Amino acid sequence: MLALIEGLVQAAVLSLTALGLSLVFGVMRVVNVAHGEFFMLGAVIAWWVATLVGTNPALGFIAALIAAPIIAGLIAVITDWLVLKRINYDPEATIVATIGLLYILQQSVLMTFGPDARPVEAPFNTRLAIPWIENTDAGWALYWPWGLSTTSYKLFVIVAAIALLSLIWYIMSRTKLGLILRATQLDSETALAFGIPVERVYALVFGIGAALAAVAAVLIVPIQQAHYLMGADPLLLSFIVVIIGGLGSLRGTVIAALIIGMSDGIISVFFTPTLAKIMATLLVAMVLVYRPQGLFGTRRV
Amino acid sequence: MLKLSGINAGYGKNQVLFELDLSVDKGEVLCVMGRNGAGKTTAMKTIMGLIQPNSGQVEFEKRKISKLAPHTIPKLGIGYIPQGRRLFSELTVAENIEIGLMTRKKGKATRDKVLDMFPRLGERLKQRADTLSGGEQQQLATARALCLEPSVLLLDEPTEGLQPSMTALIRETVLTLKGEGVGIILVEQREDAVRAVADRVAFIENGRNAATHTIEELTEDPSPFRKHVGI
Amino acid sequence: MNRNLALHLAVIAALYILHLTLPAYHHGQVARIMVLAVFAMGYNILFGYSGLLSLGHAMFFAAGMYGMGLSAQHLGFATLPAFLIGILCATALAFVVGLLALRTIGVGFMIVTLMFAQAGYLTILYFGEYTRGDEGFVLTNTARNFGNLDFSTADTRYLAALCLFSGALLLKLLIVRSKRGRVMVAVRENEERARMLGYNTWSTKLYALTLSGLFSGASGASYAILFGYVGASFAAVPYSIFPLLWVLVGGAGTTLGPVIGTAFMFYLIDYASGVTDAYMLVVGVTLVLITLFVPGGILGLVKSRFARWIP
Amino acid sequence: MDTMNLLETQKLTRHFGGITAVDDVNFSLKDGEIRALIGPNGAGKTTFVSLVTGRIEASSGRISFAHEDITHLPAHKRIARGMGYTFQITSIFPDLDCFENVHLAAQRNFEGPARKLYSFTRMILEQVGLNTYRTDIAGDLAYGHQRLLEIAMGLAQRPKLLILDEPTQGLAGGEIKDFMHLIREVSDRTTILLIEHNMDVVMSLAEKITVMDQGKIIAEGTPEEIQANEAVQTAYLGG
Repeated sequence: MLALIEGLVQAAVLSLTALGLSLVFGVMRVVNVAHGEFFMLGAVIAWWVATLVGTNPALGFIAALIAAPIIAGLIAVITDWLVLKRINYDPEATIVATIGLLYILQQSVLMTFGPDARPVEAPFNTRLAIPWIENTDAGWALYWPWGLSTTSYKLFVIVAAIALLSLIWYIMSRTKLGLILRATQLDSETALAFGIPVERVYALVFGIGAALAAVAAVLIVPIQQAHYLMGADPLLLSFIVVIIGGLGSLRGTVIAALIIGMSDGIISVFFTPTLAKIMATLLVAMVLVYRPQGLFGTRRV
Repeated sequence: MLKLSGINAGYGKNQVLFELDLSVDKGEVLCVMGRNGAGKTTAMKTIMGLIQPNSGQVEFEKRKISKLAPHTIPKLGIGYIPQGRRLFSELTVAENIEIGLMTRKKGKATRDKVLDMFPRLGERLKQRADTLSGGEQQQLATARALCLEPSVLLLDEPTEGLQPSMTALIRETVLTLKGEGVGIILVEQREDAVRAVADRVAFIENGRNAATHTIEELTEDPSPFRKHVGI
Repeated sequence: MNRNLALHLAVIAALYILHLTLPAYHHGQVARIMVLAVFAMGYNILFGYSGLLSLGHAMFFAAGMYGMGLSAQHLGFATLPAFLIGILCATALAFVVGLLALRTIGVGFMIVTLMFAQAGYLTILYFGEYTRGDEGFVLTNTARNFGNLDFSTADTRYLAALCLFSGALLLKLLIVRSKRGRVMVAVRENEERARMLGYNTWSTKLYALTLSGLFSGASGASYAILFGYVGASFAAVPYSIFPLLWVLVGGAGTTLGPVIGTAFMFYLIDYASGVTDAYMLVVGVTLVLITLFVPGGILGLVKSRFARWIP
Repeated sequence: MDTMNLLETQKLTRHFGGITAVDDVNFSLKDGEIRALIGPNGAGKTTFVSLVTGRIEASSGRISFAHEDITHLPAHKRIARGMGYTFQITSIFPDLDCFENVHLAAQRNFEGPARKLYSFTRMILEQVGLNTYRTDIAGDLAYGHQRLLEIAMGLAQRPKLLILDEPTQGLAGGEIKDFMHLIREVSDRTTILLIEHNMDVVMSLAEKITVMDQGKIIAEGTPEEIQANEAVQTAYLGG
């Protein structure tokens, strides 16, 4: 049960991050290697805003929740305009350029924020005990063991992620903006011939992708800590999720995030974390080699 | 009302169009004919701003439009039915139509009018575009472009791979629009389809104007068809 | 042809003259650059000539390094056989990775190689008992001797590096001017066309990747011998990015470009790390600037402006 | 099987989704022949030759070339057995110069010293009239010259069977004349299958014409027979 909640927290944050990566790849056909750095940026901005706001952690948290995605998104939009647009979204060149961006963001944070990990206080953090059923001498009984508890904040993370995912789903499938995004994804040239400003759509999507990673980071930063190297793991895990879920498929991304997030905890019970990671990376490589459309995607003709 | 003059254009270093001139008036049907690779589709894309000409002018209602941002061109009222239809395949019929309506902010009245022209589409609003038959797809592509209430319509090989009954429907649509005063540029390879609707025919060879004839001239002497496209 | 050979021999001769004239610090650095340039040349065979962008070349460098280091350290192999084992490991790894990864194209290939390299890096950490993980291990002096040559002395080290470098450079010149080498370029330029000229493009790509692994492995194994240290950081992501950077900066698809790129970036990073801890910023900025303004790299620029004949 | 036939297909069929692009085609080509393959757009001509060269796989049917079954051979092996193919949409090595483009095509089955290969390549360039452009980067050439380069690459392979997919598309009048002359010249040693829209070229070059429409062969015969054929006229001009 405890592992379940931990897994759900992981899955929640991961699905938001991976969704950003997936959206950018789906609509723009751009593999954003710097995606993890936008995640890191979100966490660092959260720390910075929380420190700036000062004493009230709740206020700081809310401010961070607003500021981080906006700032990360703006940086992404500027990058799109300054770099990606100018290299015509050429797949190879964008990969090289976003590798460059990765180091620029990471090292800039190192220079300003410093090499230390810094915590952000959660807005609320009540401990909640979880009921447990066990077969005791007196038969099945329900009790609240001391060691088995979680915090209200972790539950909040899960709920917030579900809310955000629903919002994204709603925007994508029910609004004009979503229609524009989907049309651009399917055929950008024809979209242009029907008055869709594809350049602006690309900038927007790149911004939204970064903002999603930043929001995910703000949510997780009270549990983990902000650090300039923290972008690597979410990047790798997002890659794994997007590949397994099928490149550019939203539903697949969420399902895959759930699987990866949940299994992360469970696998490490049986194997050492390193071995688990080795197996996971090899598995993903094999998925790409033998089922490039992902486990849940369908092949596009 | 739409006029191309002295267009040189192509893809990167590959020039496809050389000093090409084309023009169409209100209520006129200009057919563009030529062999594969002559540059017909490139000419249409140049009008739509999808390809920037290296030199030359595209004028629409006396206004130079070749330097405009490409997404603003359809908003002027130029409708485009691309070769191969290019529907948004994973979107539904309704959503494809919605995109057409968005272009010039047209509302329900336009939608109803367009669906009246193609009642089959009305029955399939919730279906994904790629599940439609070839003829229905062409209807949808036409409907999507008509949602702009265009004053000029570009049709790029609409009858390609269609059954005779469908080509008749397209012919009818073209004639109806012509009656409403829409200027039409029709790229077409089939002589019979051209004869039925054209006012003038522009023959293109290797990206250059080869000849332009009125339909009367061609009725009298059909040899240009053979010379520029036929057997 | 003769002009080419003369140019390459002149580069080698110049490096020999540097051996006699350079002050101690730069003497050591240039030796390092020559070894790493071999890694860049290996990367260039795959990326510059065959058009395949790998994001996992650290695994081949590390395979050479660990193949050499582990067999010397734990199996008691002498320097030369250990060196050969290192090369063999890298070549075999490249062949196997190629069999799998070459089933994908484009972005898929980049990510698959990245994943394999990551798995390789983690494997080194997992067998920490033998590899000493992140910390790495220092080779004993017995593993750094051949005959009466002691590779831990500066002079021998420089000359050994120069030998390796010269051999690799000339071998590469030979490869890219061979029939097979020209087919590699054809695959880069237009794979479908190459296939429809009757070339087996799949085996050409596998050949390029395997050769690339061989060069990278030779570089890794030599690095272990000449600088006496084997560590997991050489298997991590930055060591997959570096060869890409070196080749891009110097000029992809040219024989001397990677050499120029390695030297240039090595000194740039060396200088930057003296100024700030965030010296990798230089790498990031360079990558972005190169893609924006100099996609052909330094030598590519020279080639298109002044001298088309440079190979 | 007729021993004189260089190429034969039996019941060759290819579906794309619900569309049958090539439908049950039986086709044979005699050694030494110049054959034209014509038909309206979308008739399946390019798909047909793609099946023959192995660019796409057949859904069913058999293909034999030089008396051997090649139905399941990959494309490069078929080419290596003596097919040459020039693309409809120009497919060259854009960043290499003209000489290197032709050199790459020539080197595969060339035996002899490098010097001979070099002069052979020069000769081919001369033949198509590109010798003066030999050091120009192929991607920078005018479209017509790229088409000629494409043809040069076909010739340089010295194939038993040369398949030309719309070779005169984009050539100017004078260039077309030179092209026809060139084809007559090489036809002594090479069998030629020509997909072509320009009827002047077809009528004056081809010994025999095959007409396709909607994936099927609808007529086959001498140029005179084809010109007189009702079905062909209807297919072209629409009914």
